[in-house]
Amino acid sequence: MSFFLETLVGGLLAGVMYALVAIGFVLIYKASGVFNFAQGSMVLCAALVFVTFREKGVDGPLAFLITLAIMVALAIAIERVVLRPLVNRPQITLFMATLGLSFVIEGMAQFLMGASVHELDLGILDLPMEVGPIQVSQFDLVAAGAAGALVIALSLLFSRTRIGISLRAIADDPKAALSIGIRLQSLWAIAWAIAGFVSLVAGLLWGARQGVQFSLTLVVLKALPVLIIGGFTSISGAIVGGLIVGAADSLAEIYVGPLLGGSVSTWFVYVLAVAFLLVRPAGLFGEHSIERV
Amino acid sequence: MSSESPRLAATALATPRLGWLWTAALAALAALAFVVVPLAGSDYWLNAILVPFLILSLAGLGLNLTMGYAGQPSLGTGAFMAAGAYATYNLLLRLPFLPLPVSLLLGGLIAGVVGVVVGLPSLRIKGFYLLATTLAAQFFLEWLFNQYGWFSNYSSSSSISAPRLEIFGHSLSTAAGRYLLTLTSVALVTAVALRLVRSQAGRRWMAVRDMDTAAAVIGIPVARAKLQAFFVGAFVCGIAGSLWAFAYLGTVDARSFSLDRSFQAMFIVIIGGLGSVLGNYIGAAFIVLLPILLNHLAGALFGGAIDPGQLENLQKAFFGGLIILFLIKEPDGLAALLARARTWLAGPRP
Amino acid sequence: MTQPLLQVDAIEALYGQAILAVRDVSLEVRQGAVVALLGANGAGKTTTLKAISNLLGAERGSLSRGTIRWKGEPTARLGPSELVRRGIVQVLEGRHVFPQLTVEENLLAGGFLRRPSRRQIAADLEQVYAWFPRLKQRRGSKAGLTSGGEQQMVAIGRALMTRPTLVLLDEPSMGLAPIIVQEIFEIIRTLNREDGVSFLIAEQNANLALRYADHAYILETGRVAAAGPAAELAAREDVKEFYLGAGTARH
Amino acid sequence: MAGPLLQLRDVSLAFRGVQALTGLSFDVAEGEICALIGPNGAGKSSLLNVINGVYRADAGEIVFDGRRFEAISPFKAAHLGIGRTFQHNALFKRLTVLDNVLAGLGRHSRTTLFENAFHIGRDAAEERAFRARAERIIAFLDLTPYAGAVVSTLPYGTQKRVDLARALVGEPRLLLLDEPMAGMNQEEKQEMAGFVAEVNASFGTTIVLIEHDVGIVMGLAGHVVVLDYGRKVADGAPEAVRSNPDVIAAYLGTVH
Amino acid sequence: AEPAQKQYIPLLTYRVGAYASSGIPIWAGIIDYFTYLNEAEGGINGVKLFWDECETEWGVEKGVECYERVKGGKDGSPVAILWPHSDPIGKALTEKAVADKIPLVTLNYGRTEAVDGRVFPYSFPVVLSFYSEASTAINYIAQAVGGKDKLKGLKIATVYHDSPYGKETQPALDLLAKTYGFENIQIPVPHPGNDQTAQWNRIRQLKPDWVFLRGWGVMTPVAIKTAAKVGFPADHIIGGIWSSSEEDVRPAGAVGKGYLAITTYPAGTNFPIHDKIKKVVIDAGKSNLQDPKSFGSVYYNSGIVDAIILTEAIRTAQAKFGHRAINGEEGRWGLEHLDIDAKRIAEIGATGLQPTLKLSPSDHEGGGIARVIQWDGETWNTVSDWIQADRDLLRPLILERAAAYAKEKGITPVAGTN
Ligand SMILES: Nc1ncnc2c1ncn2[C@@H]1O[C@H](COP(=O)(O)OP(=O)(O)OP(=O)(O)O)[C@@H](O)[C@H]1O
Ligand SMILES: Nc1ncnc2c1ncn2[C@@H]1O[C@H](COP(=O)(O)OP(=O)(O)OP(=O)(O)O)[C@@H](O)[C@H]1O
Ligand SMILES: CC(C)C[C@H](N)C(=O)O
Ligand SMILES: [Mg+2]
Ligand SMILES: [Mg+2]
Repeated sequence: MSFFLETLVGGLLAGVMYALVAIGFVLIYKASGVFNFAQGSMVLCAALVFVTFREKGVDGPLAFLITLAIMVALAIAIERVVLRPLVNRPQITLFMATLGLSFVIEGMAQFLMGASVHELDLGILDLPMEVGPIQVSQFDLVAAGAAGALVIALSLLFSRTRIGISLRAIADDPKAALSIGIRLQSLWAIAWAIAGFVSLVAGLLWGARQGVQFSLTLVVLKALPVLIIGGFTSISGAIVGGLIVGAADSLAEIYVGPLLGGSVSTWFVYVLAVAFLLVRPAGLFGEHSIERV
Repeated sequence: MSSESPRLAATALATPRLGWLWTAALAALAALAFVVVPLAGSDYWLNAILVPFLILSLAGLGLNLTMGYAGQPSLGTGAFMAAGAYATYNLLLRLPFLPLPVSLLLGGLIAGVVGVVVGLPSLRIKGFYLLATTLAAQFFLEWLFNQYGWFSNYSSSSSISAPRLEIFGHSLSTAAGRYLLTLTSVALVTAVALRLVRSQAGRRWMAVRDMDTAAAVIGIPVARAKLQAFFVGAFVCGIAGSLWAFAYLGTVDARSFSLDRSFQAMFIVIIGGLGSVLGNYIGAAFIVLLPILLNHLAGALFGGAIDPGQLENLQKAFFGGLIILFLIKEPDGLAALLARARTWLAGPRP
Repeated sequence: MTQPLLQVDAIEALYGQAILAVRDVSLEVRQGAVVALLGANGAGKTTTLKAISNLLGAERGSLSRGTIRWKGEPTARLGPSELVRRGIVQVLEGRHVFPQLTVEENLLAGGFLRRPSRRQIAADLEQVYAWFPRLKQRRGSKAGLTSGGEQQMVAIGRALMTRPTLVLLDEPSMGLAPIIVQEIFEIIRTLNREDGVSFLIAEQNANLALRYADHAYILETGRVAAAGPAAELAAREDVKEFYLGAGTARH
Repeated sequence: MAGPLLQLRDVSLAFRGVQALTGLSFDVAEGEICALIGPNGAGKSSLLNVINGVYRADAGEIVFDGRRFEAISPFKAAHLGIGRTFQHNALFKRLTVLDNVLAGLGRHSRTTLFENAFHIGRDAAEERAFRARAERIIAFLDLTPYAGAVVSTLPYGTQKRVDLARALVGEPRLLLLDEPMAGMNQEEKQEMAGFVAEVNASFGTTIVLIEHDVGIVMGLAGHVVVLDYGRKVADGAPEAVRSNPDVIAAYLGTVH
Repeated sequence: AEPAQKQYIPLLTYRVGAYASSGIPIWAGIIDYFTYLNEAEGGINGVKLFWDECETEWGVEKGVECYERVKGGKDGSPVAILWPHSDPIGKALTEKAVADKIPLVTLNYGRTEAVDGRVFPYSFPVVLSFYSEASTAINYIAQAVGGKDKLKGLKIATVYHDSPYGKETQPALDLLAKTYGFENIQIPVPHPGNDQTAQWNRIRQLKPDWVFLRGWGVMTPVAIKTAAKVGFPADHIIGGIWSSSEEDVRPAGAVGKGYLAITTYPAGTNFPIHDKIKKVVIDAGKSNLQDPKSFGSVYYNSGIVDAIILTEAIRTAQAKFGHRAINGEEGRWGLEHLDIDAKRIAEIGATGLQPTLKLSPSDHEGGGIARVIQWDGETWNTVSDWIQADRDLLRPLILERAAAYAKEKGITPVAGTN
């Protein structure tokens, strides 16, 4: 039993890590209706920049700020070069554009900062602490805390603030948004800047877990089902989805995998996600598309 | 608004004068592709460039039917290709008496059935969520074929290796042979596809794509249309997959049909043009040939000057940039170039 | 005499480099005027309005000739939102609400531009609700789900939330019950009389439009076919013939 | 006049909070033009949506051509011969006028995917027949010059006519028109009204019409039903309805 | 045309993509050794080497494209030997290579059954096939616990990359488990392996005595970290040959201390050959190395070993066919008669860096021996002498699978060249 519990908890904690990445997606999707596949590359980019400065001897907080600045600059550039010319285009086109974007970011990041792997030590212990029957590490708690904070902050942003409402308006109907003078450009830049910040946080935590290297970009593959289950447009959905995915993934790996004689976690959570969709076509908390005639 | 409005000229079907121009062009193209190329083309060109180019165009076509015409986005292309490849492989292996074309066809059909199953959620799920469900299929099938030895006849590397290709005794294992096999299949499928999208079925798909509520209201069987689209799309992808395995790589394991392949197809479709048959070829040219071209160019220009690794990174970034550029410049895909060329050929407008 | 608020001279507008939607349109709107823009389907009314508010770009359209001046200054280089900040707001043709936002959020979105205080914005909101009581009832529901007319009201209300100097209305009466239509035109009149807001109204219901407008332009296939004081135009036979539906001018 | 083709019995429909229709009952006789008027948000479109199954009524039943339904699917409705146009163009944006109209023949198609793919069997014949029918309708609505145009590039009013063509080509027995004349000037409205009348006269199609221009309605309809807040406030001959004080108060306003 | 006097050597590289970090030092080692030969010894018997690169990103399709691009040779100089440098590419090329008569040398990876050269005339999984890798790992454990008899009853878990590469050791381990009576647990990690919570929780539950870690790319460091997280001791994890580089442990940080791994090319710069390369190549600024730190790293040294084997094979072939550029067929002969004995290794200056290697038409693997190294948080230290795999035990298994392949493909095993 307690083993089941451990597996469950382990999974939930892993799920938090995925939620961190998923939040970035939701943010952009909510703000501009763009399904931003470059999220993964942004995570890599942020982490790379950070370690590069660390290795140059810059101390943590400063490196963090510099990286943040760079991510913001990147956000502004993306808005200018990619989003602005593509305003009012079909979602799928923007999706593809972000894929192209990921090539650019990955290419440039590695061009400038090299392809070698880096250790990233945040000075947070990742060793087991026995809490009752289960084990968590300080690191897990930090990750959970970070995710929680982000979720709360962003939910408030979108539901309460003017920026939030305007962003949702843009995502709904850019043309109408223009017609009443909403400043797409600056708002988009802001949204992407925030996304840059989120990817920085995710990048640091993931980087500390697995080292800063190219495969950071691959974390998106686990972030997707999180997104589907939670709903593309729901910040809090990201965290719930994350927990579900994390738990399901671990449990399946332990209890289903052996039955099928292999590792199932590449697909299991996706199939689970489809199951969720069949019940709730827009995820648990996502907005349903509106089609009135 | 009068009848000789520019817009009409733009969308009007090819004028007679253009008619024979096209047929002539097509005939020339066919002659070139079927006769000149196999004779003149080097192994490298046939094996490493033309064959994959053609096959991926086909995969693009498959996706385009489902996504561009019926509006059902899918990232399952890789999975459908895999289904086709493994199906054909096992047919050839377990029913050796079947001639290659038949096995190919059956392989396609099986892939089509898989497509229908994968498409079922589309009756309830829309847009990006649907995209996500097709991902499930992508990962599941990739895992399935990799996991269970039966599919690959328990080969040690759990990868399938093509039995020797021959049609009615003629071996196709030469570069030219494989090229011709591919070209023929592609040509046939394209012809059917062209026919299909102009038919009532194609119209049904496009209606569902543009507004499925309205489609239902005017009596179009929306569910059936969607599933048909998935079937046909997956069928075409399946054929592409078999060719990929047998005419191109000669041996594949499931990872040759990974998500990247699905994305590649998606690029081909978007860059080439949603809802355009010919667009897929241009798209594929862009996606398949351009990187190779870049690579040769870069090698020629900066070879030695810049560290090769760095050069690779630059190419990658540059390629990504080009993709974005084309998405911006050609909203309706490179196929629009064709349309423009056509109107241009049709002579200046009043 | 003072220079007009808005001057459009000899503009030509294209869609997608090829489709000529407006061939040659010149018009002007003076401070405090209500100007009607009449014309059959496809005459170019919407295109003209979009050209004025610089929204053509969003539809791959472009201004290929002519200039547009706002208070004497060419607007060519100003972004849509800049124009709104300077006082030109357009109510788009058809249904262009933010479907996922509630009716109230839709209206608020219009208000943010000027960075108003909470109290201010609340006041404006109440004003709009006073004009369209129906919206107050539906304030909490997603705009995308409301009825055609309700959406039209949302769109207009949202535009007024920007506190404009000139409102470009594209077929305000479309899909509205006669009683609402009258109300809207009354609202227009009040805004015009009391707050000195100017209006440029593309309208199919010529009778109504001419009744409320001081001045009017009639477009035909992208050209100004007739122009003049509303009353004069209303009196002209040919106009009666084609736009007022001779016999049926019952109102 | 023949017996009712369509009967509504205590049809009710509610959406979270909003009561769109409450206990609505009325008949539409075979071959008549029945106008549906009422303030915005009265429930007119919702009613059409219930009749052809886009919405599912919470209560009540619909009797069409003697068959009773609690609910019906749009697809089924279409196949029973209920045609429909939409208040906000729901055309197939990226298709040409001709293709839109051809799509309208969807429910008459008998060919299989296979026949379509290889242009064999009934395919050729059907294609020819459909084309002829479509072109007839297109000509009938003076759309011929636009036949090849992509609908999204047509002006609003013209799109409305295409919508009508798409509905007509299926030769429905009952035609539901949701504000077909919105956004047209008097002349165009007259023209459209002409079409509607002619359809009704020459094909004997029964028509339920939503329209806000009372002038048009009075000229066109033989039977007017007035809704307000989902309730029926009047039902009868045009003149009677027009002079009905409730209607004036709720809908027409004073100037008329 | 008379045969070229320069030897063309195409390099299929992966300098970008997920595995670039392990690739880059490999090419550096290879190219530096080539440069050294050209500079210091005028090539091989006066035949200078020249090479160019083709990027594969470790992926099959690009690999095949590159193969087709280079297989024809260059400037009239044929391809004597080709390195796929990727397990999947190697497998994809197996048959093409036979058709084109180009030997594929896969150092420490590739199809195990290709050890039987009579069925796979053009595939050479040299030094340490995956089976031998598994066997040496077990044998090291045996040493550690004090003898093969002590293996009985031990729990040994193999945590493997869930790919053909990862699965390939399973039959071998089954056999070894049967023979020595240890419990064989198999735990797959799906690609890419950047979250292994579930897998290591499983380890925690099963409490194996040893873990044999067959990772690739990011999987290894994550495994080491997660192991620490569930409290499994690093010094009871034995990394496979592709989990034995600095790139594999450094990201894991402090918790990697004590981690063991198998290698056939220990890290270090204290081999004579390194001095020579340093003098002739690095100090002359001709090195292909990007960051000097990797000089003498595991992958850099693997590059040197790769290069030594290739050049020695060409040398052997030249001895028979003359001092000129060698073609594929001759290259194969060279390989099948390759004999790098201790004396020769000493001449090269690679004593301790590389085991002796003797190939034959029926044995395309040769050595089958490896050493175990241990990470002390800073560098690798060699903690064992060369350990021999139980090749005779595994050989029948290999022949059996080779035969099966021959049957499916209708190949009649040929005695090979002599
Ligand atoms: N997005 C577009 N792309 C291409 N052509 C367009 C587009 N929008 C409008 N047009 C064309 O431009 C011309 C003018 O259209 P516009 O909408 O300005 O006329 P309108 O007077 O507003 O008509 P309506 O009264 O129906 O709204 C029409 O011929 C129309 O077909
Ligand atoms: N799908 C829906 N979800 C929620 N509310 C809806 C939905 N459809 C309609 N309503 C509400 O039901 C009421 C009736 O809507 P309906 O569209 O039928 O009005 P209408 O009579 O057509 O008005 P109009 O003349 O403006 O088109 C409106 O208040 C509308 O907000
Ligand atoms: C089997 C693989 C992990 C070996 C690796 N691709 C290499 O050759 O560099
Ligand atoms: Mg208009
Ligand atoms: Mg309505």
